[in-house]
Amino acid sequence: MTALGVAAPERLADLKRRLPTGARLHFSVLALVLVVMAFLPLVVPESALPVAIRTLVFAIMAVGWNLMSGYGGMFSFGHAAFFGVGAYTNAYLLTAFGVSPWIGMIVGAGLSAGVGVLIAYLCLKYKLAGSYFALATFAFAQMFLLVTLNMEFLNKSEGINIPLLPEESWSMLQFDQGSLYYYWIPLVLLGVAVAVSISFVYSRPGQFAQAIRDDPTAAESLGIKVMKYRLIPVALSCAVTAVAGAFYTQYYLFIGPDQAFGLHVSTDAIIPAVIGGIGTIWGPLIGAAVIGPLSAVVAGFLRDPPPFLEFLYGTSGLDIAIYAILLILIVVFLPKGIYGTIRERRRK
Amino acid sequence: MLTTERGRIVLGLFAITVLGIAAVYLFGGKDSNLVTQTVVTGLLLGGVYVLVSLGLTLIFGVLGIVNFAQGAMLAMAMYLVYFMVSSAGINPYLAVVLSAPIMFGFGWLVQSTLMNRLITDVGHSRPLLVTLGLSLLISNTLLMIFGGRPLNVPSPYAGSVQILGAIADVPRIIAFVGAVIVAGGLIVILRKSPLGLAIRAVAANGTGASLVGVNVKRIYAMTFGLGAASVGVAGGLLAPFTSLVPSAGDQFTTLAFVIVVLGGLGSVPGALVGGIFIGLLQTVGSLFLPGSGPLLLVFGMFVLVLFLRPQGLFGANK
Amino acid sequence: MSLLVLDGLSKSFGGLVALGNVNLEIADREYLGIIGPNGAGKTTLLSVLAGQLRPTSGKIVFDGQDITGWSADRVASVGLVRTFQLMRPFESMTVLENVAIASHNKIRSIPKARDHAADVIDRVGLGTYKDAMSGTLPTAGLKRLELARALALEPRVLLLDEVLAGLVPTERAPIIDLLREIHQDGVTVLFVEHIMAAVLALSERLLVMHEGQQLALGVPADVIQDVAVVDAYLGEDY
Amino acid sequence: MLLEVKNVRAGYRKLEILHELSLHVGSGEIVSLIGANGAGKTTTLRSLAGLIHPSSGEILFEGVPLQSARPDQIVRAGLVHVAQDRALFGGLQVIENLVMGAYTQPKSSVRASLERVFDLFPILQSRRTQRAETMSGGQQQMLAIGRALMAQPKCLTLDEPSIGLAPNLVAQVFAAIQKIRDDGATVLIVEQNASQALAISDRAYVLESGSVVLEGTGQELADSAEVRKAYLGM
Amino acid sequence: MKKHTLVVVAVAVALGMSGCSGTSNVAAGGDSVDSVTIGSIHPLSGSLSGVGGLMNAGAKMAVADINEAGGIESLGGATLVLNEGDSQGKAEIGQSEAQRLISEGAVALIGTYQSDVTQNVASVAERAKVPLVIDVAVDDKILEQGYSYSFRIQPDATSMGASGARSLIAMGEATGTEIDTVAYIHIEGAFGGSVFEAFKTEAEATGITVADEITYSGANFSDATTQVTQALASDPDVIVVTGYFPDNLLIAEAVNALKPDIKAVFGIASGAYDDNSFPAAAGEAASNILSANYHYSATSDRVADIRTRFEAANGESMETASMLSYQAVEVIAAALEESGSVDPEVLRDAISALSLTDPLLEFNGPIEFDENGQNINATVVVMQVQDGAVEQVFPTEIATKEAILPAFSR
Repeated sequence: MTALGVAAPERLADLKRRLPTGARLHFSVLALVLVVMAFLPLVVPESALPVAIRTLVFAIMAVGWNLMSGYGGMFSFGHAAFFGVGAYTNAYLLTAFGVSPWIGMIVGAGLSAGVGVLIAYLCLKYKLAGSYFALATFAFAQMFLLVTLNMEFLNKSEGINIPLLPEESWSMLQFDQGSLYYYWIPLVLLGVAVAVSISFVYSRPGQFAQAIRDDPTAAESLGIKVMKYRLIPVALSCAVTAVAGAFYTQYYLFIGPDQAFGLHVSTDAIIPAVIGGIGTIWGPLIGAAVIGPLSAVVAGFLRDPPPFLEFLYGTSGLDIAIYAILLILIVVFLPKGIYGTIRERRRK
Repeated sequence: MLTTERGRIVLGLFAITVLGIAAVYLFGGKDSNLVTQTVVTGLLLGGVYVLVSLGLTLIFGVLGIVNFAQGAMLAMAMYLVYFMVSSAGINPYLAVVLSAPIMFGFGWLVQSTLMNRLITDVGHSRPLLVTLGLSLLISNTLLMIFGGRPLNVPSPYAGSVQILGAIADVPRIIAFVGAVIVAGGLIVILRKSPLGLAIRAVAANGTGASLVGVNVKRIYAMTFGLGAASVGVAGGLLAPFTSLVPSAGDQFTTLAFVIVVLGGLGSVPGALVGGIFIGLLQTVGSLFLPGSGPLLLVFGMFVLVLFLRPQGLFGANK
Repeated sequence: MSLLVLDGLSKSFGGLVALGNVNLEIADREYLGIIGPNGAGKTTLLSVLAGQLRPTSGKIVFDGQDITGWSADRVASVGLVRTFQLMRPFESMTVLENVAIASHNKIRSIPKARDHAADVIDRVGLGTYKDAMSGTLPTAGLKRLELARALALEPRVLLLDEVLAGLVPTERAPIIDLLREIHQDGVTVLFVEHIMAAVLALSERLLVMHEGQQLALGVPADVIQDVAVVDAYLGEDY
Repeated sequence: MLLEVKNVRAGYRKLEILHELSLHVGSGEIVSLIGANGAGKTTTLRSLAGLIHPSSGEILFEGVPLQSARPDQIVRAGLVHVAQDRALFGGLQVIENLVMGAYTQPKSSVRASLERVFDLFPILQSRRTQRAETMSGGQQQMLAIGRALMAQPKCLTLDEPSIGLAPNLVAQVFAAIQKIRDDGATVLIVEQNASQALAISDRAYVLESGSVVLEGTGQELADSAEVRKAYLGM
Repeated sequence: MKKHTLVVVAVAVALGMSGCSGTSNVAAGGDSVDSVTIGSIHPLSGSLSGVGGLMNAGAKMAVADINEAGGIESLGGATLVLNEGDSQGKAEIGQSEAQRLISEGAVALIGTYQSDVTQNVASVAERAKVPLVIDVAVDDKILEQGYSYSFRIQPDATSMGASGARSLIAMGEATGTEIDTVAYIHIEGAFGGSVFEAFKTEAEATGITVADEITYSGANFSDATTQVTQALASDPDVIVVTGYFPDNLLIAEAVNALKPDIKAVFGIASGAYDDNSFPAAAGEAASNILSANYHYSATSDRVADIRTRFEAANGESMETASMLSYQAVEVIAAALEESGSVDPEVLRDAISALSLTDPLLEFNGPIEFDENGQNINATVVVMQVQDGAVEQVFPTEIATKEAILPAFSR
């Protein structure tokens, strides 16, 4: 064996104390954010709640997407596939067998991870990278959409309705309209998703995955099994995204092919992450917090414009056009996303 | 050697297509007039796809931009033609000639003000998101100006003719011919003109091009402009047989990507062959598969091509 | 006995022969220098040995085991580890994390891997840069990082690709000392290098390559006098 | 002085490779830069070509500062670079590569320039419709030089023109370089093949670790023990 | 002018029932409030923004008309306020808009055009106990959930398919046109599928053969020649079509190009064939095409007045969908008037008990809802494009022109 020295015990203890600072800091921030966010519904108007919930769903998806595309370096343009698998698994198990959505969520996550690993394995095996990888994942999402349209047991284009229950039920994840549980549950799910991200990023497989993202050749030369550690973040990513899909179904009580597998689902996962900062823990959250309410805020502003902008009232499409302009500007002028750019500035 | 490989591919694809159609005639259990009509329809639909894909293959092939605004730009061109026809009463095919330079200017502007800022980026997520934003912006601006009610551009040459016992719509034939002309025009521009040579040089080796004195970003802007101008022609030729709504182009965006990857990035002949092939595949497929079945066939083939020949039929071997 | 045996190793890309029939036996704890002009096939040789490239023909036997065609990660984990001429740090990571990646190969626990990595970093003299982002290191630092990552795998054979290139002489000396130490600790080294002073100082045997072929092999001082070598290097008229 | 490099610092991102490098090239000279791998030879030429921008220092070409100019502007100024990887347009024909070389030149001059290049490298004429990527290394090098000549350079910079070439081709290339100078251009050449380079050079610089350590006429350096040492360590 | 009569059919507008709801902030009967908010949700942007905009304008006009006529008398002349929501054509946006509108005080909702969006909005309405009056959304399933707060004015897919079949048969008999075989082209999915199934059941019961069923994907449809040719291969007497505007247009154009020997093209629940922009858009291809669909009453003076004013105000022709939105507001206004309450639950009961005569559409009778919330008198009429205009041709009592059948003489 080599003559590399073995660490002295006291140094080891010292390092142990120092080591998880990054992770520990992130966990503390997460706890703080969750606590603050938990009280948010008490200060915002009730009408903002649906927007807040949709934003939380975006955030979970973006955190999921970020695991694969940010930390894993594989740009997925078809995360709708994994969202949809989660959504449909939950809907189908519930309506066909009366399975609790909580179990449906877990089964969906598992299934989605499996599907994701298979797709990513094929793409990597055939050495697709960059735009080609993105287009291949996109094509798979489209194929899922088309297959669902032709699946009798998934109700084809009609989609699946989650039956309304006579009363609230924790086990069936159904509450009254406007119940704050519909806010707190995705908040907790988001918390779990971020916690998974943090743990993964600082774990051995997570470190390997990031090394591979930075330089696969160098990583391989250091003994890392490249395929294996590429597929781990893919699996996690798909599972997290599927959870968002399952919750979506429960909250909206409906899932159809377009809601599950449409192109906009994939972009809903990507845009917050890119806006916030790819490959960072907090980027997807910040991006979702900006993008989620943006279109609602712009629309609200135009519904009740200040006098000098009165002429804009009722112009349909204007709210989305403004949203589009903001999106373009953020992407063009904040190359690393909001959080990524701030972090970079701070480092300098 | 590559030329012969390309030749083999064209020949192979042609043989597969002919054999496939022959098989449908012989064993498809369909009326032969129906099959003939389907093939003619498929060819004409292929012409439409070619038109939509030509601009994209330039933009994707040379600039590497996954342009998700392709459909929206198509709609923009259609409305441009609509506007000229309805306000000035000019012949729509004359309007096409006018819309092309306007779209060129638009494309040039997009590339030089937005995209050129992103070109140094290693990732491709940002150009993609910008085009996504652009697509939203264009279609909602169209909505604000023209409203969402379907509009139409009357073709001065409405009617149909018989081809081999099949009926073909005249505006669609014009579009098909237009597709071949635009493809031919692009090939001539790329092969014979100094600009085309510079575009190909930039695509082949950007550093090399800058070392012979090419302002690469300017060529990028010209390329996006040229791509947009092709879209301009496409929109104009499609307008007479399309109901104009702001989202009219959206259904073509994904198919255009399939065609461009199938044909090979940046390959105009590839887009030509790929577009016609997909048009045939879809229409002949619809004889046997209901609803979205043919589309599933198309995407299935797309994934196979990505896996087995990612450089596309006409792409150079890397 | 020979630790590493290269038996008729060849590699061609398309029609181009990058490596033509290399036969070599490397003893345990040997220090083998490899020189040759650009394009001689030195880096290709290392890549083939490290499993990054599959040889067109021939065999690689390491410690009695045929490892021909093994994947790079497998080769690395049995102890045949390379460095890269153009440094390839994991840029989003700190120096410590970079090295810990390698330590993790044998050590699952994160704190233990980091301890191990920290020791290696100290050993290569990068201690003060431990928490710096690897992308911000100067060339000399990157070279040491490259070395540290390889060492953290506790290799039996180190395949070094121009670790000294791009360094000023004052930066070279400590690294040469380090390399000598590593060798003395029992690591077999294949040393591709242009800096002749270092090659001569460290190598026990010297292999000269030219156009994918073995041009000369032997004691450094003898090899260097070989006219063919001088021609290959400096051109015929020198 | 045609070209002056004054105290240039340059490199890649945070890696500084050139430390206060200074050199000059007079009109009509062949000047070579020699030195070990990593000494900064290529970085010097890339800075001159505008592919990287110095963080400090000045590059004056005919007295005009070029350190922050774009590559295409530098070509228009008359300083043309042949990169080590040749940066050819692989999928394009030989003739197309050459015509692109004259991108900055008036159309009327293309025919004459082509004749001059074909005169220098007759092989290019017989291969005019061949795709550049399918040619041998030596032919590619000739094409790269030929393409650069199409831009009518006042000063040509060549990065390792002999790399990967068989000895007889090396000789051809160096003969061509001499001919180019005789036709009136100035040449700055980076070479590892020191003896060949020094043999045709009027002057040469030895680079080590990003600065000039030796300067002299080609003959002086060819005879220098220090150069020998820098390369072979003896 | 608001001069329609209200007839209370069911008297079980339970004061007691509203008493059950402890949260009710309003006592039944003669509340005095200044204004009552109705929430409207339509696709104002996205691919359906055209029709969505018209519907929104229709609802706005209804509110303005009612206010001008003195508001809700039983609420002390309270005015109506329309709070507009944009679903963007997306189900989840529709849902959050519904929640927003309710939280901003809407006592009832109208909308939404698309079945999937309506589905989501209906579940919000049900849970928030706020009535939803569906103006347009065809899917049977929406009202099959056992929801008690959703009401639909237009006929559902199944009844449209069935009455479409009956109308076709009756028209054939009336004109002496032999119709034995039909081929059916419809859009893939629930809408096309359920209309087709209902048609087929009804048609085959009377001995008509449905020789071929051809489906296409709405997501990617830019040439209908193959589908039409395929339909013609079974040598049908009539081609029946169900789908959206652009697809219908393509099919009409393909038929026109092929000039086949068929007796008619007959749309059922077609997005284009009874739209007033269709004759201009399709030109020659539109000529004599038949369409069985719910339709604004072309024989009513009140409707004619509304349409004239609408066109003057909006510069666009008021289509049936827009008229349905107008009608939906009227339904809510009538229920407000009847109940004299702004309590949504009371309002729901009032809607459920409503019988609104003089509907704006050609229906079989007053607007009355069954236990599922479906308007029992909703039905289709048959229209035909004649001389560049959409005319009502069947049943004969509401016909503005006589039907031309066979429609083509080839």
